[in-house]
Amino acid sequence: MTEGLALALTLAIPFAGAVLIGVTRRRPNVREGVTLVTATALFLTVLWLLDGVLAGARPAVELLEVIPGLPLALEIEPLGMLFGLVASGLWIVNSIYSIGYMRGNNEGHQTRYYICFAIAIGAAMGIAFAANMFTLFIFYEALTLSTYPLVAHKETEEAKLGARTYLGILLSTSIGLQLVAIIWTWQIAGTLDFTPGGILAGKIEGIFVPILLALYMFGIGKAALMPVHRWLPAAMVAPTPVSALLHAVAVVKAGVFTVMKVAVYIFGIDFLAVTGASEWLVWVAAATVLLASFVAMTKDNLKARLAYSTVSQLSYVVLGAAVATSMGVIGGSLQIVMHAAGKITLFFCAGAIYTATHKTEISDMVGLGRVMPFTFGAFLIGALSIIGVPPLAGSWSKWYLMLGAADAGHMVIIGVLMVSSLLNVAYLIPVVARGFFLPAPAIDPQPASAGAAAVPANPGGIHEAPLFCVLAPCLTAAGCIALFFFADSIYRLLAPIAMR
Amino acid sequence: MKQHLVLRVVAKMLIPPILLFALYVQFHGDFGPGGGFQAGVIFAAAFILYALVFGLETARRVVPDRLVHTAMAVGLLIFAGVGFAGLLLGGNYLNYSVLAENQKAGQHLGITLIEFGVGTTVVAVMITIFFAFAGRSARMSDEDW
Amino acid sequence: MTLADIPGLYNYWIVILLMMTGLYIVVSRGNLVKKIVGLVIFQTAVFLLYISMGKIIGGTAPILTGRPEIFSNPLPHVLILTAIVVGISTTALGLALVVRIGDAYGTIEEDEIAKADHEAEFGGPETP
Amino acid sequence: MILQHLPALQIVVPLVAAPICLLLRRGDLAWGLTLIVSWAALAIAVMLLHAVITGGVISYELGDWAPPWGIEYRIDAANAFVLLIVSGISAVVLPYARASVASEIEESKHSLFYTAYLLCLTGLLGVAITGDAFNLFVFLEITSLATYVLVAMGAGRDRRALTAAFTYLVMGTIGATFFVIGVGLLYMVTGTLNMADLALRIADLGDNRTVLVAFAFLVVGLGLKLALFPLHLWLPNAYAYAPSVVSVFIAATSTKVAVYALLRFLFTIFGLEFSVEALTLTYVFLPLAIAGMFAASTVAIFQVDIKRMLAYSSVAQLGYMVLGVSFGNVTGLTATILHLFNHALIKGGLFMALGCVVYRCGSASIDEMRGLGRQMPLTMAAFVIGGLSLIGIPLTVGFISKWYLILGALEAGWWPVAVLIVATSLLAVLYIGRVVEVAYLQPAPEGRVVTEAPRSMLIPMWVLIVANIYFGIDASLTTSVAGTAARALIGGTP
Amino acid sequence: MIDIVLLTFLALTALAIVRLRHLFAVVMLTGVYSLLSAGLFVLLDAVDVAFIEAAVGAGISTVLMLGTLALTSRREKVPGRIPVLPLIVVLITGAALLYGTLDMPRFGDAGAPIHRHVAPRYIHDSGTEIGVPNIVTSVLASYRGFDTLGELTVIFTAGIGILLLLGGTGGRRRKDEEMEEEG
Repeated sequence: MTEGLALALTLAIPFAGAVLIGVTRRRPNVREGVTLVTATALFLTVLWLLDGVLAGARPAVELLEVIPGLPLALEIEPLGMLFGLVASGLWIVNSIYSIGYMRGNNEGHQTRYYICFAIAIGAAMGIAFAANMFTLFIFYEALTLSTYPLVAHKETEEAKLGARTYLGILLSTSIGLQLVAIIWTWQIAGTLDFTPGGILAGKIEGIFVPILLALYMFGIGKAALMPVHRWLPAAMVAPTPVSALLHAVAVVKAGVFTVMKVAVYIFGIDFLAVTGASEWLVWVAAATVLLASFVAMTKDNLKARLAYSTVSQLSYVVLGAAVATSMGVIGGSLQIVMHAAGKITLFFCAGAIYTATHKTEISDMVGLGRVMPFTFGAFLIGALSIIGVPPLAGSWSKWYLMLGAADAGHMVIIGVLMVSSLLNVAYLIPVVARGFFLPAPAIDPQPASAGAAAVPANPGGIHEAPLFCVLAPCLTAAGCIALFFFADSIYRLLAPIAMR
Repeated sequence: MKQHLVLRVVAKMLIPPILLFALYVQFHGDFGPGGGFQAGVIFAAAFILYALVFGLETARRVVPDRLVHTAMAVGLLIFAGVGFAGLLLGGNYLNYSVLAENQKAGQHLGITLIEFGVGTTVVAVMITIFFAFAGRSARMSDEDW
Repeated sequence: MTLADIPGLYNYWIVILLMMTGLYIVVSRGNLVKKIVGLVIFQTAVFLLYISMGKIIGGTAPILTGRPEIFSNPLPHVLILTAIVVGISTTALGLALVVRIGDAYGTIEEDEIAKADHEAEFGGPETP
Repeated sequence: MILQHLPALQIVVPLVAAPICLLLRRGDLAWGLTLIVSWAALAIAVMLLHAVITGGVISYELGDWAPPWGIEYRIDAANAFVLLIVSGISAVVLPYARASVASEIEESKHSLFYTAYLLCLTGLLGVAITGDAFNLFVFLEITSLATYVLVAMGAGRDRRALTAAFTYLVMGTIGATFFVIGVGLLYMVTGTLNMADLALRIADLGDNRTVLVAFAFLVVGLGLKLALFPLHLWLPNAYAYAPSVVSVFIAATSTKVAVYALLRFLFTIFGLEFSVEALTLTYVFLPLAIAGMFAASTVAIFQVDIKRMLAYSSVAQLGYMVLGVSFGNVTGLTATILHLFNHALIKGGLFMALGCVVYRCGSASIDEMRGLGRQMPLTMAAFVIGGLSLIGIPLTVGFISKWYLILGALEAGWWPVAVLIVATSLLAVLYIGRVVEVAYLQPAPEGRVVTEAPRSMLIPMWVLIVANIYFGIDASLTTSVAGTAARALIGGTP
Repeated sequence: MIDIVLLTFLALTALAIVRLRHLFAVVMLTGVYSLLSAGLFVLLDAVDVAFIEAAVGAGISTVLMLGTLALTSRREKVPGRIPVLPLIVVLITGAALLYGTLDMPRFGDAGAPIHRHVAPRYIHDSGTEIGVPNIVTSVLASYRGFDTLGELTVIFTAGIGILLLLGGTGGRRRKDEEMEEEG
């Protein structure tokens, strides 16, 4: 197998999987087997490519040329490799979880769900390995469209409204701003290839640099920079595995990944640093970090709180790009991985709680920790990782981000990061604390709730969600710990892109 | 109107001269004002007069719909066909000069033929239109007029 | 332009007046037959414009008689012959449509038709 | 010999087929003949385009009378491309037509219907191919008359088809008369009707008030025919109430041909140097195009009848085409010509999908679309893809058009316009999204059980949909032809 | 001078048509209008055109309009108020045209461009090239024969259209019989 072929396979596998899922729609067991096999095959393929990339290879393949000079092409570089690994790896876990969740809750339209999921992952792969901004944009849109049915999955009025907001904001920002930025770039640079050092240096100057950057940054709606973050909480109506995928892996990470790509390969961090064009972005990102954290504290709905937490955490990555230093870029890129592991754990837990008890509000979860110790244990690990407590994964990204900010002379940003950590503590830890340390109310306050009826029947014992639903968060929580120790190899992978 | 004897007689006397005049206009177009279109209209007028005097149904029997529709198509085909003839004989489409041994004769032949085509289609279309409108009005007059 | 130009343009000006009268009837009148009449007047005025421009003062109709003569320009005549035929075709079709509309709606007044359509779409009495 | 006479055959073959079609009397035979003729026309158009691209401009003198005394056909990349669009759409529409026409038009009228269809096709091709200003008028009227009748044939389903046809007739005739006035004024000051000859003589005239007024009348006249906002009032009802096949065909071709005629007059005859034109482009076309894009898209969102919704969307899309013209640069013009083709594919596909819905459900109102995603999966999938293309999602033709349009705006230095272009495509998201949501996320009305449309309709529809994707993925062919056409127009080589 | 008189009559007829509400009179006046134009065409040396205008404008279209009136209604409804917008549109259009006349060649001027380009060939050479005395026929049928083919196609289209719209008498009769069978 050549590397080019393997690269093309990373796209082909998920799409072929989608087709197979459609074919086997009448037999759920086979269908879900196909999902798992596809996910595993994809991950292995990506993994197979890793060695070469670590050794400095840059496998590339051109699929076709849409307009002369504008090819649809793939090429692997370290950042994309990282994102590809995260997305494909977590898909396996997420698939396991999905099976438990979807069956546990008797959701409808499961075939559609798995098909869209596979397509979304395929699109994410395309984003990860895109060789130019045009290719990236295409898969970016494919990701938006393929996740729309997932958000609208429940087909209730609320779901439709949320899906409309989701699609509306993501499409309007990408077509309305990002596309303009891309075409503008093409017009002035004559190319859209991701080139180390950027393609814009010397071709654009003055006030236009920050304007173009702004078109990109707000155009990449998936990065959820305020004020284009509204879609993320709106998407919470989706089934939890979708939220986990959207909020931890595919969609939001695709967003910040694109931010990184634009900063590093389109503008070039040197060019950004020299022109100071990203100065404003530092402050917008910092503001987003803090504001979103504050909003998160006000939310009682667990998924909504996590959503705002995500908005806040994503801006870490933007911050890393905006400070325009090597360490900043590394920190931001690390954050993509670290946050993915942490946040998907938290969402898995939220879904597990819902599957077992049908509770969605934090204030209702008092005492649940004793009933669901594994779930809440995993939640604690995830939360600590997000906060940045060693020896958990999240600590590294914060560390490098601080280094990066220091390099750029933004001492205030270090302060912002610290305050943010405190806020994380303030909105995440109470969930766990209430679950473990407060006693469960003696009488269930919501006897009408059908799903909750099972809990009081066995108040003292352990009542976890279905096995698959518990297994997944435990796996990812373990990942949070493991990643702390593997951070060094990730650093080595990323080092080339940060070299000047 | 059908019962009006004087009208019928006058009409009977008028129609042949009108038809003759139409033919004259048709073939005199080369020399003075006139041509297929005018001739077609006049010819149709004669027929319409006939229909008005002797009734629509009688007129229809004289000139069945099928014939009218065929004439409508055939006239256009004659015109277009002359064009093709020019093309087959080595000229461009609608070149009449190649139709005969010298240019003038060819042009003359071509013009005569196409004028005939024009006349045929125009007569047919005019009669069609008249039948269509008159057919409706006849229906109306039977029932609600 | 001077006063001396007025005779040279007077014809055109009247023709323009005719055109505009026709156009006015088309756009301002709600009766469908009247609209068609307006179109006829409008188009006929345009024919006059063409024929006027082909005229040479002192010229004659462009029919070769063997004597040397000044002929008026034959090309506008040809164009207008064609245009007249196009015009009558449009008129005939328009009138046929009017007849059909009269059958379907029982009226050929624009506002009454609009009312009937509106009622048909948003409830109200359905007209056959 | 045949090769040499291709330009004449392009028009005369469908023209002759029309009376033959009438003579055949039987509907199925008429359909068969129309089908064969359409395919022949497509073959001729392909050969012509190839000949033009490899060998340059083709001139064909009808009756062997040299221009400007006789009528000349003059084919360059621009009109060869338009010929291809028209005949191509016709070739795809006809296999589709059979079932659809059988269900919407009474049996005894089929042969007449196909005769009118052939005449419409002849007229469209004639407008595109001719190099003579007055000849263009004649063919424009053949098309128009045939279209009025074809639209009125929708009266069997909804009597509003009649009023729609009548309004179209009145506005179309005003447009045609304006056009004739414009041509007359040009003739008056130049003495010629041949387009190439006109171009030379107008350039020599310099500042002339008569030419100026002629320009205005031509623009308004063609504007009426191409439904330039706010002269579009005839279009929505005409598209909405026409029989499905007619909607597909005219939506995909007739306004396109009018746009082409406008381009021909603007760029070939008057030429970019024509001082007023630059101002017209900036101060008339640009605002009208943008207003049309926004107004029509907004109105589209509130339509109950989906065919009408697409009709309003067509008005908006015509705005894009005019916008491309208004940039006055090669890229903008390329975008316009490209969009002529691309939009024909998009709207052809979408209207075909609605035709399938009408075929099964009898109506294309938004209520009728409920649950169709499940009951007519192939039709609705086609609608979704066509809709995405309309929005301008990458890898569809709509995206390619938008790409060039925005590039043209940036090249002209109007980047706020670029933002407006994308903003309007978001309105398309709203009105397409609405249908998709209803079709997929709502249950079918109680008791309505419909199945997929017949294969003879599905296959042509999917041919267009696949073309939407194919030319969106590999646009090198269309863009290079459109680019050549744009340069031919702007470069002043008529 | 007679042409100016005729033109003035034409204008008066047109204005009367605007004002009249009785459609029968309107149609008759339209016929008169056509006849007057035909007369004017003769004065302007366009005898062929006059011939057709008389036959078509005064003849056929009048008959058709009368037929339509017989099938629909004879009176025009009184409009509610004076339509302002149409008036403005028409005034602007008219003003534009008037402006356009300023650079026009003067009426009857033999030196105008249209008499110097293209047309001279028809006048001088059609005798030898075509050999038909009526130059209009030469141009119509030969030089611009293709226009005439188009024109015939237009008429054919109208015929087809009428058959489709007014149901072709044959089809109609069949339909009636069917209805009778059913009933």
